[in-house]
Amino acid sequence: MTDQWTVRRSGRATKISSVAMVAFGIALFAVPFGFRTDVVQQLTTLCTLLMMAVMWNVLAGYGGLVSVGQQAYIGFGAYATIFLTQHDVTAYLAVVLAALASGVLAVALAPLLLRLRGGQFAVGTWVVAEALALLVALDEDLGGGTGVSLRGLNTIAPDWRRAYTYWLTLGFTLLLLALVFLLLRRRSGAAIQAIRDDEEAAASLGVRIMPLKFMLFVLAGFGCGAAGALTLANTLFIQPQSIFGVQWSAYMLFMVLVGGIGTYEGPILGAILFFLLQDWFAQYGAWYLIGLGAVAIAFALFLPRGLWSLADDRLPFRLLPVGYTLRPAG
Amino acid sequence: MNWVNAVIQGVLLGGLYALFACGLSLMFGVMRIINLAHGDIAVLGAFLVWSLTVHTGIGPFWALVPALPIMLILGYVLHRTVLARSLRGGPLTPLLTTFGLAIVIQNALLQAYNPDVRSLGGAAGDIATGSWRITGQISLSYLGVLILATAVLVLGGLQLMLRRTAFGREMRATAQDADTATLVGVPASSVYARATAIAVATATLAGVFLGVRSIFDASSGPTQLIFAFEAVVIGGLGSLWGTLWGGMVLGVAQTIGATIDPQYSILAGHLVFLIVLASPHGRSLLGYRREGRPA
Amino acid sequence: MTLLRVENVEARHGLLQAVRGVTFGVTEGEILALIGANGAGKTTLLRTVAGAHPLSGGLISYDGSYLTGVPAHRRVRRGIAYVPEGRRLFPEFTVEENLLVAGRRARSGRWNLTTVLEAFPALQPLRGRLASRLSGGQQQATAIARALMTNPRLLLIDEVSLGLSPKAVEEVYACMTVLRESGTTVILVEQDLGRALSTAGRVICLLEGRIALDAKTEGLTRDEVVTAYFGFHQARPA
Amino acid sequence: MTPVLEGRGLSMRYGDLQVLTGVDFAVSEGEAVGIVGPNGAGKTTLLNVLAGAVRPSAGTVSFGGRDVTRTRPDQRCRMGVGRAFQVPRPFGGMTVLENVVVAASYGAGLRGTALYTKAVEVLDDCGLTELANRRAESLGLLHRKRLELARCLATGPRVVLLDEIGAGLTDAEAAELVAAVRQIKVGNTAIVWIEHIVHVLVQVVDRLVCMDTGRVIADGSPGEVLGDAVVIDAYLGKAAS
Amino acid sequence: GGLGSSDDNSKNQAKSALKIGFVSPRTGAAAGFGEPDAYVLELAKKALASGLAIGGTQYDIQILDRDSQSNPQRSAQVANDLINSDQVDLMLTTSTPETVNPVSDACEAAGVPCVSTVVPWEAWYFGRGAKETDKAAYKFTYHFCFGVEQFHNMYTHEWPQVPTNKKVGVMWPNDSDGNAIRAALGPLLKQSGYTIVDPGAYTDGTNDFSAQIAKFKAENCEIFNAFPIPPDFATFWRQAAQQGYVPKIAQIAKTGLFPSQVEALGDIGIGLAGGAYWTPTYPYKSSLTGVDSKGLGDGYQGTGKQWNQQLGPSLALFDVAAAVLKASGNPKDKPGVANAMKTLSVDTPIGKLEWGKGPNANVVATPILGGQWIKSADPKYKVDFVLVENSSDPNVPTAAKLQEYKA
Ligand SMILES: Nc1ncnc2c1ncn2[C@@H]1O[C@H](COP(=O)(O)OP(=O)(O)OP(=O)(O)O)[C@@H](O)[C@H]1O
Ligand SMILES: Nc1ncnc2c1ncn2[C@@H]1O[C@H](COP(=O)(O)OP(=O)(O)OP(=O)(O)O)[C@@H](O)[C@H]1O
Ligand SMILES: [Mg+2]
Ligand SMILES: [Mg+2]
Repeated sequence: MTDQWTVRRSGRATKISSVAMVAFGIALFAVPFGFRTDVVQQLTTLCTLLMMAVMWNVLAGYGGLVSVGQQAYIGFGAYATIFLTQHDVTAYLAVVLAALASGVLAVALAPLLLRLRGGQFAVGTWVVAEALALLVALDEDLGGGTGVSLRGLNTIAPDWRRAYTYWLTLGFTLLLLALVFLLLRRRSGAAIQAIRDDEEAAASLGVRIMPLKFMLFVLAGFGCGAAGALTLANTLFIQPQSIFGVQWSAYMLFMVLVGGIGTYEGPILGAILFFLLQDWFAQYGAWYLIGLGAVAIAFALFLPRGLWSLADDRLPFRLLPVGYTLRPAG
Repeated sequence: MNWVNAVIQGVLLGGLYALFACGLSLMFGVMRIINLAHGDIAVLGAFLVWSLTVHTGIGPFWALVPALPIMLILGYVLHRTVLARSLRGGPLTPLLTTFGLAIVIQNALLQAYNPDVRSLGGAAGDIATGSWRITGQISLSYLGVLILATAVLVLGGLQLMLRRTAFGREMRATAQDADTATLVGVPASSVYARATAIAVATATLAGVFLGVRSIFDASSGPTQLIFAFEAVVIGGLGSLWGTLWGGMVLGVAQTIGATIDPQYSILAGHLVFLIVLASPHGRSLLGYRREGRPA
Repeated sequence: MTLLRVENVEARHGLLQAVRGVTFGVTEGEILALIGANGAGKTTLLRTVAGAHPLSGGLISYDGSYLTGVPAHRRVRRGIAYVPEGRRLFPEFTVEENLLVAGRRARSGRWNLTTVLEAFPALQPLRGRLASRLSGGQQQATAIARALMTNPRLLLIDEVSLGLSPKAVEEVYACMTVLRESGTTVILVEQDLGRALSTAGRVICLLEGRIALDAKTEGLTRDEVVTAYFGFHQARPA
Repeated sequence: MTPVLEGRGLSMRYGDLQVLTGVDFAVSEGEAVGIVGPNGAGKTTLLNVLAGAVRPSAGTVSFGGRDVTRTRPDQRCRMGVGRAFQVPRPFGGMTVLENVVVAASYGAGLRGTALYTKAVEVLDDCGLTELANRRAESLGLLHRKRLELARCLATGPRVVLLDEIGAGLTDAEAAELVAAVRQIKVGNTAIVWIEHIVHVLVQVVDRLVCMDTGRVIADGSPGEVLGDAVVIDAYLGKAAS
Repeated sequence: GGLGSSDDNSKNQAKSALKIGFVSPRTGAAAGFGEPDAYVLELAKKALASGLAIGGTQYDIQILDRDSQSNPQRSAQVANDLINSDQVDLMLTTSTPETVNPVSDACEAAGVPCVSTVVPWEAWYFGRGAKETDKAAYKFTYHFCFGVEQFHNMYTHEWPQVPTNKKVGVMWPNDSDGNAIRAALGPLLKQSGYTIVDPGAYTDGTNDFSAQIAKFKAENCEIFNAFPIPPDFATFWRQAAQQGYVPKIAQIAKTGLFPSQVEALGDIGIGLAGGAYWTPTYPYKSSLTGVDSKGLGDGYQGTGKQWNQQLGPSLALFDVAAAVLKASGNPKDKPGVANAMKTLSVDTPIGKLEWGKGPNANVVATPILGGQWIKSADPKYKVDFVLVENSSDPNVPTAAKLQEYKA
């Protein structure tokens, strides 16, 4: 009986689709050679949004940790970049180091925040972000409440600067996507979802809860830190109130829920949709924002599982081999 | 003397936070909806009252008499049309709905009222600027006392309603398990809708006091939101009395922080919040009722 | 008099059809046992009657009128009470609050806090305890008691004796007899065939969403039931 | 025979409610022990203490001779204590198979082919093969109970703690279950099984323990215990007499 | 397109079309500043409808108007989009560092000329990283606005109009304006013989100011000076009234710029003293549109709203734009346009702006005059702003003397 069945992780279609996605990701590196700078710049913006969405999804969608405070890492990553460049680190190296530093910040905050649950966690993370913003604003060297510009990129020719920033952003995005994929593909993937569904039951099956949550939390800190540092590299000016602003969390929430929470592909779709909405309609000022709000409400009401559910329910196979299925052997 | 004054002003400020947090506490603590639109609803209420005062010439507190029922109905309808449906989508869907609602309200107000700042303080007359002078250094403002008293009344009343009345029990039952509530005869969606109506009405109250105390424009909604959330969490989810205390703890922390150095005011509030969360005692004291799943 | 009539009822979970064209009636004062294998559709059927699950076909009439479109809480007020599978108590309520919340909009009748606690003496000392802290059997007893608080004319109980100790099972079935005497109609899902057959006047067996057997318990042999259960004849296991 | 899992002088109190009072309990390798007792007697609590879900107010728990009183439940699981909850707690968002995979990969530490073989085997043992690719939240109660058992077995336990996994089963289904549990025993795994359906229980267990109000009131061969007047009075009621 | 070939783009474009980007806050916290922009844009568009003749070529002018949402990241993004997608030839931006600084940074980095205003020039110049010693820190970005000097000048001429004990209680927040003012204005005022009572920087959004009020009362500060955001000032001022702090001069900046902000305060708003960078009484004309200040104010009031100070600088931006494009000779040559800025001289409603003479190569420091809010004589409006001090620009007439503030 038992040898009639086997566990499969990927079918042929899944393999083809994942290879295609990897190829596409790598092909994106060539964009600056073939397209105008505005495309490069926009893709950079899109990638930073995408990183944020993917990271928020890792936390909330897979880990059940609904954070309203990921802007803490975005801001920290950006300010760490400023701090490092002020200490004569080259800007792009500073971006990488700042992302790592954000990961370290997450390590430091984890003991406090990971003990909280549900609403407490959400508000707790938010307050941490606000407190960080206030602390940064107290530091005159970092520009205080005034904000500060990233100097040091101006020496590079504008087109090349954009290309470098783009490559770095794309590199980080692919890295994060790969990390999340590995996390889901390896046994931790199932365990993470188990924890989200029922922590105590997961523990009773031998799953170590804390290390896994810790891993998610640190990964998300690292990813958001990178997104923040790259946002700075892309926009060159930051100010504590906005880079630590809660609107980032709102945007992440929007992208993830509209795309499809708890799925690998959903946040990517959500980020693209958000980016396009912004790109096409933002010039309409208040009307654009009203429209954005209406889109959010419409999704909540009519497509609560997000955009990806439309595709997911229709596709006969998975795009990515992260699940397990029982199939007849042979 | 400064310290005494700081504490007194902090308590009064806490009243405002508590009042602001009241509707949030009801929805967040009891119904488990994180309402990101709370601040904007408050501002919407303030605009409504402002319009009434301008067009009829009555004071803002009198304008509440027609405004509160309007907002109650609005809350009821809001739930029936939007929130009820999004509650079915899972725990996070209401978050998306209220986020959408927040920016819709904020920008619709911007379109309707343009970006000018408004205030209800002028129309409120003496209440906005008068005070009892206790000593040269200490004074109790009419407004602060009025806000605090309202907060105590509203939060206390709602707390009693929740804990002591059958409707309150139904509300808590619905919050725990809406499907099962209907199976024991509780009209869950209308219970929710009424709770939302109350939350929206208290938000209006808070918005009006905010408008009397300072000024507001379409974008003022979110600024006080975090303090309200902090008050709810410090006080323990699900307890409205707790929210009142939470508001005061926050208010006093801020004024004492400001007395040490003005730049520590808000920071001090945040730190006290984090300390309360971090201390094992604080967490178990305040959070166990709702969040801990008994083994 | 027929209290409940189920006509060609269909119910589905997504693509899966769990109840397929079920028709039967229940007369007032009757005790009906609903049996069937795992996944036969018993729970789904009860939930459909209670209004907790949407009907995808057919009609349900109760006390002379159709229930189509009547929400669950109205059905409760009209006398249909449901004890859900898995108890579904309000975890943050005490036992007493669990009972009271059900009693609030109840029809009037013999059941109130006092009489219910008399019928379930085991609950008396637990009145002030949070439902989430109850043992499994205590929860089951509370769930049944809670349904009684609504003074039902038609009581639907899913998995009656699940988790109850033998003594408690006695008590519950004793209570069932009291209910019948007071004219309450009961539909119960019970896996303990012996119990089901001895208490109920009639038994309906579901097989993959269809009725495989609908008979009076009098004179029904165990073999007949078992056949209906599996859709083929199977020797009673040792 | 040396006990695999042993609790000594276990007491448990919640506030001023004494739920367990000085309970001694042990189970040896390959032994099957049944626990019965009235509702609220403290059976599940005893299991919680043994599995590490709660820490006892007094007393010690040892596993394979090691003191594990302060060991977390996940550690105990990896050491070999498997546990099935009375009220099933499936991971609703995952498929049945994935539920089992979590247990086999973390609880038993299996990887690759060994993991898959184990999962397939356990699903088959528990009759869940057909449902393997269904989301667990769509299962009915009894299938959930089976999943509970399947997950527990997939952790490759040396002792299993089963809480009313047979409740609500029809006779035929119960017979299957009995066969399955006997199968566990063959592998020399110790079994602790709480069940109110005594006639099913006695088909498997070597020893029966009856608890009441937090104490063990009888302990011995099934025949002895079920014939004990105290047990009949406290637990079985007149049905047995 | 692609790397290293960006020059093609400008070549591909129709030679005769010029694009001007305009970024200002229309939504969000600073939306009040952006309010009159729609009107000003109309004026500018009308004036530019027939295009500009530059160096013998007739250019069509297209103005691309974008909302910054009062948010730096959004500002940078729209600026970058304007630069890269729309390929603007010149960027204009106004109102608050949140909008102006990131737009300027984006332009500087991309090599697009940019003109900005309504950010105190120190916050713009130093806030973006220039050192004290830099005299020409930026190549492509230029600015005109008042600075600390102008405040100092105005205050020291205006305050003596009312006799006081020369003790100034200050509320300078921890934000761009507050920090710039604390660093520069404080010492200057001290040199001029004023005692500064500074309780310390506070955070924007603070809800209780009793600590500061207590201090001002204790020190008997007869002059009060603040650079707060409007809601903070409203909170403070009501609390001050409640707690009985009534200075003789209440000198506010940053808030109280617009009539609505003063109106909202009710009675306690009457008598507040504020600064002005433009009023309809300025005796200057826009060189691009030919509209004079009075015409500008009246025209705007014709749309139903009371005039406000933003009108002047916003229109001035377009004057500068037209002038610099003409002066460059080749408006498509971005470094050339930026070069032309260095020596540009242009008439605007706020006066003649001359680069190259100011505090540094990038900045023209414009005057700020003192005024006071009084009850309006015009029944259409509640409050009115009259000039009481004009030492920075004596061409502008004053209408009254500073009155003591009365509760
Ligand atoms: N939420 C759900 N989603 C999808 N399928 C479901 C869901 N609930 C039940 N089902 C399926 O519907 C069918 C009928 O289930 P139902 O629970 O009604 O059976 P039952 O007779 O009560 O079974 P049990 O004895 O296990 O309680 C089963 O195949 C079950 O797996
Ligand atoms: N977390 C808790 N807090 C307070 N009391 C509790 C808690 N958990 C269990 N109890 C009480 O402890 C007693 C024993 O519960 P337990 O679940 O162990 O009983 P049981 O023997 O498993 O009963 P059943 O056969 O009904 O499942 C019960 O009276 C229960 O109410
Ligand atoms: Mg069932
Ligand atoms: Mg139990």
